[in-house]
Amino acid sequence: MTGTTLVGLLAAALVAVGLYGFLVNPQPLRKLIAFNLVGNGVFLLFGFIAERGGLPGIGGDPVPQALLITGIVVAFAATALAVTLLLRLHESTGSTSLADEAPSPKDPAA
Amino acid sequence: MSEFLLAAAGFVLAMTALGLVRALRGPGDADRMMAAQLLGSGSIGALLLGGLGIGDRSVIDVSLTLAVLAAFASIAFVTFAPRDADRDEAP
Amino acid sequence: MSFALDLLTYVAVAAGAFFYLAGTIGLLRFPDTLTRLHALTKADNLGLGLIVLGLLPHAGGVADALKLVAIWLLVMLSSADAGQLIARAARRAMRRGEPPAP
Amino acid sequence: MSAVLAASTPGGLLLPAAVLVPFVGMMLALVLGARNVQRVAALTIVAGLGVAIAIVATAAQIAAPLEYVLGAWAPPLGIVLRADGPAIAMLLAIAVVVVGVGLYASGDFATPKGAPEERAPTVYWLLLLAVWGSLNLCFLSGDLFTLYVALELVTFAGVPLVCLDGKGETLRAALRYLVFALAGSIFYLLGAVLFYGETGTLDITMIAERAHASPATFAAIGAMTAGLLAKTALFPLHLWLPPAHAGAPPAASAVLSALVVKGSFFIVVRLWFDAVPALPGPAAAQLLAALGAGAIVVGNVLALRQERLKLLVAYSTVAQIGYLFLMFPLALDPATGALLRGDALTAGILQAISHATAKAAMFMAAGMIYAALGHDRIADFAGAARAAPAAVLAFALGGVALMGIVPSGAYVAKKLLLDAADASGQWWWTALLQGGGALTAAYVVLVLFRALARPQEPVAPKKPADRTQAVATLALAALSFVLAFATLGPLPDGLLSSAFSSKELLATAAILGAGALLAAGLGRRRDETAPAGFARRTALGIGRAFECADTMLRRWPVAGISLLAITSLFVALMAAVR
Amino acid sequence: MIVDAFYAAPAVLILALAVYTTVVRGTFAASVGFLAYGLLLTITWVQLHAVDVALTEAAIGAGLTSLLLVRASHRLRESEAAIRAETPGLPLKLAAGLVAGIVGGGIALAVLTLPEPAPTLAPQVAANLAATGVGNPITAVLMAFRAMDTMLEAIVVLLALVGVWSLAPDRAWGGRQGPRYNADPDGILAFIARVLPPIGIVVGIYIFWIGADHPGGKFQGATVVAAMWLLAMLAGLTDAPPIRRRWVRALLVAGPLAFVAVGIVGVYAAGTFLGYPPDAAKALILVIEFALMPSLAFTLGLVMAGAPERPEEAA
Repeated sequence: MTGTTLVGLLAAALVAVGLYGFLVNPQPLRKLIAFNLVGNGVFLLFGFIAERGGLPGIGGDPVPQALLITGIVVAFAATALAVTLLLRLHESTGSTSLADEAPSPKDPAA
Repeated sequence: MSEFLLAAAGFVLAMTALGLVRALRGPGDADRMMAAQLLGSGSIGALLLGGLGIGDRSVIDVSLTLAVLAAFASIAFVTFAPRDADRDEAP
Repeated sequence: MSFALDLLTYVAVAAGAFFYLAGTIGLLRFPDTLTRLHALTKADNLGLGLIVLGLLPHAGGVADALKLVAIWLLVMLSSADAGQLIARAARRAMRRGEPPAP
Repeated sequence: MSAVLAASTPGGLLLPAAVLVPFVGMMLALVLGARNVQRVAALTIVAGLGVAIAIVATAAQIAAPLEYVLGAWAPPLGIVLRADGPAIAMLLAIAVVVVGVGLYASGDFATPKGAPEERAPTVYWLLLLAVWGSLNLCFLSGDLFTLYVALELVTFAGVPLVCLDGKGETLRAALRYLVFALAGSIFYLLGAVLFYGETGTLDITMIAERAHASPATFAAIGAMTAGLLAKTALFPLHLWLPPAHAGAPPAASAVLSALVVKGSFFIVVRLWFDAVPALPGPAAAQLLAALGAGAIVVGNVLALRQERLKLLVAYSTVAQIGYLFLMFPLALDPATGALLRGDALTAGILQAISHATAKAAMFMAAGMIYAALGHDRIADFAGAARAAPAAVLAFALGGVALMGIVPSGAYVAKKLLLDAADASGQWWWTALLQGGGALTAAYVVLVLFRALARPQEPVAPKKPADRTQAVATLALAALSFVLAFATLGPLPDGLLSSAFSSKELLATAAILGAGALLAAGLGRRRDETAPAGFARRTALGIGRAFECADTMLRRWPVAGISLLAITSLFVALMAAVR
Repeated sequence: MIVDAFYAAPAVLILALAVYTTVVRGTFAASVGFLAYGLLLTITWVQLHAVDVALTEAAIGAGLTSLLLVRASHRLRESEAAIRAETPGLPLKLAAGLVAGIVGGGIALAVLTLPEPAPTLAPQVAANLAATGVGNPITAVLMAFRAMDTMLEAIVVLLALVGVWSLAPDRAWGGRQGPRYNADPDGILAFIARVLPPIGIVVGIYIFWIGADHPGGKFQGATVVAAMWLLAMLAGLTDAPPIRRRWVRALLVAGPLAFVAVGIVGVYAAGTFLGYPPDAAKALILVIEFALMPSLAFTLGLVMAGAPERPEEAA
């Protein structure tokens, strides 16, 4: 097994670990960290694919590498929006729970 | 030479990892923040050694970026709450 | 000449790695937060400085060499500041009696 | 490399214009600020509608899909924008809905002359334009990664709409939506990445030529599909939809329900029909439609169980999303097992368009009813038809359009799907299509029954109806009957001539009757604890069981596990049926 | 052998840190773990010969994202106990572990069965690089071959900022972001906030400047500059501008609008939207980058600063 393949498998493992955290950690901030772990896993997978398609002289395949930059920036924007939303929720309700407090059918009219 | 630099990179990384285990165990937040600081110097060292070890000089720019941002986490750590910072300066 | 430079690299990098080792031992063995912080910020900076010194011959030119030195200076600057800031936060936390003292 | 990728077609420049006009409008509105936000938005909406109409006209003229190669860099290196039949139909329909919603919103989100800039109106117009530009990108892009950016744009524009009023529960709904949608987009990206690793391209047309059965391809299709379903809120991944869509202000709910979910839905269509038509196979298509069936049953029953009109409409969206996925197994070519772009696809797009107009009208009607009565408790709707006649009429029209009653777009869609089900012998989908209409009819009947009831004392409207809002709402509701035909062009012969036969009218009566029965049985009563007979108790038990199941499925870990399980199931079915 | 160890060591550490951030009790500890993880990830990106990505990860992933998380975890500390009570029970945990494992295993299988030789666009990029006038193939992809993605990406960041702003309380709309930080003007924080930004801004501009021909570029450079601005804000040396101001908004949209404008110029000069005439390609790309960089830095800085919290009058 080459070192590069190891990175591909690391990517798969990061996705799995991140997904587990995404499912079982109730704190939304932990879900966001988990989302970033999964995201990094997917990014690493793309980096692994870019490295496989590399040429002598150019290094990795530049198309995936360029898209990765876009991906990282988009993931940051998503995290920033979510963190701001979470802080606002906390400030306004004192709780960060995402649990189903959706207006149940029995809720009085807003 | 290249192998020596890579080995040194691995060693620095291993030392960093050991320190990391201690720092992340806490118990206080300050100890955990040390982990971030440790990783700052550790990853820059390993990056420089490893990158120059495989002959990739562009890692210097990556390390430069990391070095500029190295203090950031610690600064964030002490500036969470401005009220806290005010209280701090009373001896 | 090249032999001398290689020797410089071997010696300086090895010495730098040793200081990382020292810093880590300090981190593992020292009894409380503030002394651990001390070990960390001092030893690792020296280690990085030696590594930078050892790598200078491998830099591509004057510009890269200057960048290497700048990296070291920046890490020293941020490490010194961060050490102060973390120490203050630790002291504050101790005053509040928040985390159990180690 | 195929000749399809050769070059841009005449009028191709309209495609980047369709994407960028709304975004440029958004940026200009942001700079000019205050009252100008709405003015710039109005101008942009007019311009955007013009672009959409020009695209339709050009496509009709050259009788071929429009294409535009950006920067003259052809795929696989560059990006191409494509407007085929379904994309053009969606483009036009969405533009029309944006016009309608914009007219309605001008009543709720106006900045008076000389007043300082306020948060909600400013943000609303900026986001409306952003949603529009992002959706156009979803329809037009021929590149999987650009579609990823488009999906994120839709989410970023949609989430703040949910919590426009800044209340705690809407913030929670918005965060839930955002975090789950992020999981969806990362799954989508995972699939796109695997496609690149497998084929070396992200262009959909080229993937269609290069992709073949392999673990990576199946994983890619499974992950992308599941991620998109999470963003579309297909049952059982609908945990975020009801609170988000019901909590937003009406003009925002209309955008979220009518428009936002269509973006990810359309990308599923692109993926299955255009990128890998031969690969998913019959079993995966049946699974997709089975989830749709679950959505129809659970969504409709839950809609009947709601106390508040906006939640009812939100659950009706859950159900309607289910209908959109019924076309997949019916579009399979029995000989090859590949998906064909035929009548079934037409039906699916037709449903998406009818739902867009009808659901926008229904949320807007709900908003007007709320404004007139000061509440939206269905049980206390007596007199609503007097207080807000236009709103109740629009609600009824929208509801009838959704039921698939002659001669709405949904009727044609249903007819096409029924024919396809008959032709391929998939009788279970025939049964569901017929039963689904009755389920939809049930909650429309329930609401109308309450709204038409004679009040104990005369109800005076709390606020006089805004005439622009009434016209916009009614027009969108009426369009549910017309727009679908306008956008899709020629339909199979004899489809409409038989529409008014006595057999069809009888079927319509049957749907309404069954709906009324269901409404009487399962509909929420004012007092559910009152003593009741055996039949009523059974019905109540069934209703409660559905509510329990829904609450259970909408818990975070359960929905997340569902997402992963659905991904795995798709992959397993694709691999097994090969 | 040593080369393989060089790949393996960070990979093992990264995985260990990922597990740590997932299972550790406190959210603050998880945020710090994520920060360490992000720093190590930059090493992996260098190993993958993706120095541009390593720079982005260093600046955005390990830099800004961790900063967001560390700060937020501190502010959310008081709600930790309540939320932890919602941790699902063992059956759900097992089920979650099972499905996550299946998905991870599926990806691993896909990784191992990807076609050989790997499909790649590297030769096509190399063949067309000259036409773009830039030397860094990644910049060529971002600014020429797939310029539309980059334009949309700038719009994504702007839209995220609109989203962040939309979370302001009604009364604070038009005002300034976040709390006003007032650290001790003679303290260590103010010291570093005076010393570091000039250096950091030079580094940021340098990273941006070399991007045309070497690893680097506007997003990474803009991030470093934004971070320096944020540092000055945190130290109380400067304040976020009121978002009602027209110059603030003009600066935000200038970059994306210039991008669109250059795209339209392409329609006339090169016959296609976002096309560049060969002899002017590099010049036009530089125009876009110069317009985009300040807008991006400003947008990223404001996104980090958060929603407006202080009405303008009171500021």
